[in-house]
Amino acid sequence: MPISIIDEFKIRRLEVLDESGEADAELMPPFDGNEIKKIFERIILARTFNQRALSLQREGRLGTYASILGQEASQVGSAIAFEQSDWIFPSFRETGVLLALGYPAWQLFRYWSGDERGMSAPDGLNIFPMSVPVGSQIPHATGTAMAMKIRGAKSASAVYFGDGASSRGDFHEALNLAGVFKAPAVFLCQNNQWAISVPRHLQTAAKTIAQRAFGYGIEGIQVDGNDVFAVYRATKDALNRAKSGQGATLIECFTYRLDDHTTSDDSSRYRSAEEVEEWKKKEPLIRLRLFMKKKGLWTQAYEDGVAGNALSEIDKAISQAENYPPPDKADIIRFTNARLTLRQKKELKTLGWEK
Amino acid sequence: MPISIIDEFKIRRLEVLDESGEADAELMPPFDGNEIKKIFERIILARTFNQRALSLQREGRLGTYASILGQEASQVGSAIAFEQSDWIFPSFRETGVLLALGYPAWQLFRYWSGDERGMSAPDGLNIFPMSVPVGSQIPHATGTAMAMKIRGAKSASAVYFGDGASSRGDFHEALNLAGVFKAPAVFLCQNNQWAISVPRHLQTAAKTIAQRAFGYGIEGIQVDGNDVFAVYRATKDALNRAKSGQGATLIECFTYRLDDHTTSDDSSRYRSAEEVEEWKKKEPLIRLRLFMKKKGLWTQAYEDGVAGNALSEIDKAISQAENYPPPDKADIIRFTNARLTLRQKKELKTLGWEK
Amino acid sequence: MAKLNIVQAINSALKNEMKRNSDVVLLGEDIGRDGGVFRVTEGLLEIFGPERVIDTPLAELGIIGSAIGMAAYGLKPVAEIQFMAFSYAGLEQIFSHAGRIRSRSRGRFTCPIVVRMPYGIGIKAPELHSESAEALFCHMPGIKVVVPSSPYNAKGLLTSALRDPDPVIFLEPSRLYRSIKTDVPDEDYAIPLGKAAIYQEGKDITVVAWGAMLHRAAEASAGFDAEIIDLMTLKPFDEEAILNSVRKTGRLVIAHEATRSGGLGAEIAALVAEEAVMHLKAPVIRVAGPEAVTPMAKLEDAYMPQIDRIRKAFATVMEF
Amino acid sequence: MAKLNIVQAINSALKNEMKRNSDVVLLGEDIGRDGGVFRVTEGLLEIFGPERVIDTPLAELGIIGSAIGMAAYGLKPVAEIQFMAFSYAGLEQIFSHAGRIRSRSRGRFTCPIVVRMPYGIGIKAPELHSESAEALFCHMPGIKVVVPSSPYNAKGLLTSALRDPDPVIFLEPSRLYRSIKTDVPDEDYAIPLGKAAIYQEGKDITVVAWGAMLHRAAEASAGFDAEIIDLMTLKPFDEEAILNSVRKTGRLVIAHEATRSGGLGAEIAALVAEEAVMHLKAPVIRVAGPEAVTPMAKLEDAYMPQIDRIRKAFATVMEF
Ligand SMILES: Cc1ncc(C[n+]2csc(CCOP(=O)(O)OP(=O)(O)O)c2C)c(N)n1
Ligand SMILES: Cc1ncc(C[n+]2csc(CCOP(=O)(O)OP(=O)(O)O)c2C)c(N)n1
Ligand SMILES: [Mg+2]
Ligand SMILES: [Mg+2]
Repeated sequence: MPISIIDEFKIRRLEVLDESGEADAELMPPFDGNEIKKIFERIILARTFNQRALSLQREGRLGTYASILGQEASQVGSAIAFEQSDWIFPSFRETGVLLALGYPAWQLFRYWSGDERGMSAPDGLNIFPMSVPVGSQIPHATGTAMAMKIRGAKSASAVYFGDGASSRGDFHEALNLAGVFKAPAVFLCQNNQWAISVPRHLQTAAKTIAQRAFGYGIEGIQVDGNDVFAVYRATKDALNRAKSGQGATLIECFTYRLDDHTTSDDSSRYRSAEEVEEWKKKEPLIRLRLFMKKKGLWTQAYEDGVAGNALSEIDKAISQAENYPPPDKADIIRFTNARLTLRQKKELKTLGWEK
Repeated sequence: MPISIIDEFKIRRLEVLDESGEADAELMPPFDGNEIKKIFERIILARTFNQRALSLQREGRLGTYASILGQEASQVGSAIAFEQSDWIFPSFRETGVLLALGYPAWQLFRYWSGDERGMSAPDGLNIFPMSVPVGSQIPHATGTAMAMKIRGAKSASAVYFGDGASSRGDFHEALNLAGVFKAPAVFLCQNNQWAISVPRHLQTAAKTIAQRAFGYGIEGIQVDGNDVFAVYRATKDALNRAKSGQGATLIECFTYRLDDHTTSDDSSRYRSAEEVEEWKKKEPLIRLRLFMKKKGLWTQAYEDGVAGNALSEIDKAISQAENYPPPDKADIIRFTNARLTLRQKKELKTLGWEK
Repeated sequence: MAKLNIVQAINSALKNEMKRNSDVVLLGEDIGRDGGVFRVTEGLLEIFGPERVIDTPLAELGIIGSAIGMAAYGLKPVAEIQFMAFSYAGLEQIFSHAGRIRSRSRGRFTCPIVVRMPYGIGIKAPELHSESAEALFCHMPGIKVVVPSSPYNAKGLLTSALRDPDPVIFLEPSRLYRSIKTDVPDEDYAIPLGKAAIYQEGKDITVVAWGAMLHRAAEASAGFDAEIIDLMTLKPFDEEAILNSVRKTGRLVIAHEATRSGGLGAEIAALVAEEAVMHLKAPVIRVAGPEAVTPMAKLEDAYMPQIDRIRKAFATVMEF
Repeated sequence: MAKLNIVQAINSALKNEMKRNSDVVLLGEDIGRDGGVFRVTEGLLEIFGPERVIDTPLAELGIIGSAIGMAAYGLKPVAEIQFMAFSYAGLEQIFSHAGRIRSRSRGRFTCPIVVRMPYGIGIKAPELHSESAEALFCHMPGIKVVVPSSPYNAKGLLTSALRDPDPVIFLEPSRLYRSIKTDVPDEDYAIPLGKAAIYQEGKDITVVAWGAMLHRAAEASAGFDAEIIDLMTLKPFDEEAILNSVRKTGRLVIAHEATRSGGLGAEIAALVAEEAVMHLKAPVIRVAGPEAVTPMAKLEDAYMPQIDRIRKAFATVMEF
């Protein structure tokens, strides 16, 4: 047969919780009421951090900040699937992931105020500093996953990145390497439809990002990124595959960036208010509330209590961050390498930074 | 439906001429007897160049050389599909392409003897110098194709690269850009199963390279790369698509590198003689001869004549190359920029290279 | 003649040249509808359309690599990289292709691209938004490197870059983007590449600086009779201007933001050590960033050489 | 003790350290079954298996990037890049991640990788197989750069690199790979990074060189009383060794293959212009590659500084 079909691929999309708050019984992860409440509380915490960060930035108390509004389900839903020994490689828009994993909020405020010390994850939390060069962190996750495999660890590494990042060569090389080495890696693309002003359809002519997985011989799936249960399920499945030696997975969380790209951006220059309004109706908290209400897990009073707790936790973190002594200038030099060079010792002296 | 299929892809493979020399009547390009003979003659010419280059290298008269043995159908079959206004971006293993396009053989010998002047394509031939950093030429083809589109030219650009190159980030960024801009580009992957010692299945876990096309929203097809008619047909189709505004195509020519990677390589270190023997049976000339014989286009005497002409053409080219004056040292500096800097003028003087 | 800042001056140079030369096309992330993250290309999409002001996917290697292909075909592509650090992904394209293609093809193919990018410390943006790695580009052959220090020279230098037959890396000091306004003619004008400007004449100390540091050096010079050279083109730089000045003053201070070791200051100091060392009345001093990566916002001001450090260097060479 | 060439000495260092430290893993193109294009890793796959000697796809960015991820997790990855020019695709990983991760995480994460690659002119390989771009790595903070000049120091320096807590770029002069044999102990030994060696003592001229140029400089010194410093570690380099020697000789010649402008010679000359200029009896001279890309095989010897050029420099500083 001169034109033959040598292979076929189907791009799957996973949805569990629909916009009316109805969950698919078969696919619904086996969460009990308390676990679901904890998910809700983590989303509220992330959103509270986000709101406070945005206002602090406006007040000049933080530097440029990247809002996660609308992406909380993609972030919290995936984060809660990890185990302590897994490694996480975040981009700069992963506040929800980091908080859900227990990264101290005050440290995150320090980071966003332009202080390296905020990037030093507490011991026991294997969270790499957020990567600023878009996509460049993806190969690190492949490497860590390869190392886990070499060491025989039953762990996985996961990396977060955006739709924009998926256009970078780093994405390609990292996913291909992960495929070849059957590395226990999970590639979590947060497709929030925009890379600053570039909409998804101008980022790539492919219909989905998930379908790229086939080009690397790894698993790929798109999930409704505003559906916290679907994101959890896909991530958990991917982690299980990874840890049982079945290799890597690319998960495309189909979500939306409701705010400006960062506090330096003005998204009204390039997208319509209508588009944003449409997506606001789909934001993750609405459907989770509906679901919880049906299950008797949600009342307004409950949410008010959660929000109040979150606000006081975040405000405590802010004052902790703001009351911390400013960084030592000598640290600029001191952490370059394990040991100071003679030149650096001289510099510390000349600059008057020596203690 | 919570797990839905949002898209499906089929990977096609094109074959026209089978190993017994039988061509598919429907898919066979409309070549007349003379055209078919010309194809045969170009393959012989390429193979003759190749053999002579290998022996010159052994004699110390050429530098490291990369043999094309076995890949002649992929090279000649694609090359003859181009028009004069198309642009070609070759890798270092494209002797057959270049010769088929009329690149002077003596210039190629100059190149392989380590002389930049061999890379200066004659006017009217839009052939970029062969790229040595594997895969790094792929974005150039995208750019030229974008420029053609901007200028409204009815031309296309084509780039040749190997299976190894398809693992590089350059490949990814270039194909994705071409997809977004519907650039008139043809990406010709010469999958010869090996990247030095790395076999295809360790280069990527994907079953084909062609299937990557779907990840960029462009067309993709695998062809039997030892089938000169299939390669021609796929290339012509891709060029037609490109020139009629339908965008880019990735063609995977499934072929085999019968010789060592280069004259510096010893492939017996990493692959079996049996594997090579198996592929030798499939080399492109065997089936073309059978086909031509059936059509009354081939006799041994004819081939002897062709081979004799090729040999004398190539030998003439060799002596032309070898009798050419050696390069001028001043050229090292002279071509750095359009104009010499003061420093460079001084250097020419100090080095005694000034005329 | 209008008072413009550097952002506007660059915009004006691009606009004029795009009108004059239909081969000029711009490409980069967010340069179209958004007008660029610094608004340098604001309004150009509306005038020249999406075929000449091209919003690209997020792919620096691809942007620079495709610009090379465009240039080979005959266009004059101007790529914007959002911040200098993000050009690192494209360095292979710049070093192994853009800077070499003329030489390796013995003039058959050329690469008249311009790669524009903001650089340097000073706007308290996130990590890796404050790099001063100009020395990387200055080392590798075949590439010109230009840094303006004022709206006026930004326009004139960019116009020259846009008419240059070879690749030009055009580094825009982000700290200065909106902080200085000067008179800038509406019409186009070219300031030749490879020539430095004497920003301030003086007898005692030769000071070489560029971009944002030029202004710090000038401020620091109060009370010193310093000749301040605005290098403007970093590669190939104006050796004669420096040597003539040093032969006159006998003292050389170089000020740059980049880490000292292997910064462009080294090349300038080395030039003088080779060609005017016997004129020196004092050791050369480089006032430069320390042996460390550029820190985040809270410490970036501490990293950048301060006026008092420059003054101390002036005092040291005077007292020697 | 066996007589080994540099290829064998490096192989021996890798083998010993892999035995000593099970965290050491090698990765790169063709390093396993093929033993590397220069056979540096020959036999190691057989001893240590495919989990520790990893043949990778053709992806330099991915090789270096994944080595960073391995190192963060606790391994000691040693990446081989086939030729220096192909590391350019990984420069972002080196500059923005490997060299910064300790600093930006304030010590929480580190990057003890070694990236090995052949470099330099001399084996008449194809284009871009003869780069000498060591200055790029020397400029960017957080990275060490090492160049051996003999089998003995190749093994000792690599052993140190393999025990270093930070990223080390290990540049192997391809010209020397098989051209020198010296006694090399079987057991492991470490030559400390950051220290130069006095290759030859002398009173009149300080000569600084490394890698293949060291041997040219030594040959050129016949008839001169030259003190030849083998720099070995290019970043951070041994400032004291150079300054002490220059203070004694009053003359400095630096020889390197790389293009002169912005090469490491500039930093060395600048150091002396800053800290020992008043000891100079003659101008500093850099004998270096011209302002041009490294040519292909037919001209590469012409590009590389010849012995007579070095001798002329010696004569010039002596006659000054
Ligand atoms: C390599 C690189 N190029 C450009 C930038 C500037 N930049 C920061 S975020 C961004 C868009 C990223 O888009 P995406 O990957 O979709 O992530 P999102 O911001 O949507 O979360 C750009 C262009 C950068 N940080 N790194
Ligand atoms: C970026 C880069 N890495 C490594 C090399 C060394 N090298 C030359 S050819 C080659 C293998 C290329 O394989 P493939 O792309 O399949 O092309 P083929 O040689 O089979 O034609 C390698 C690793 C190179 N030239 N460029
Ligand atoms: Mg996005
Ligand atoms: Mg191949």
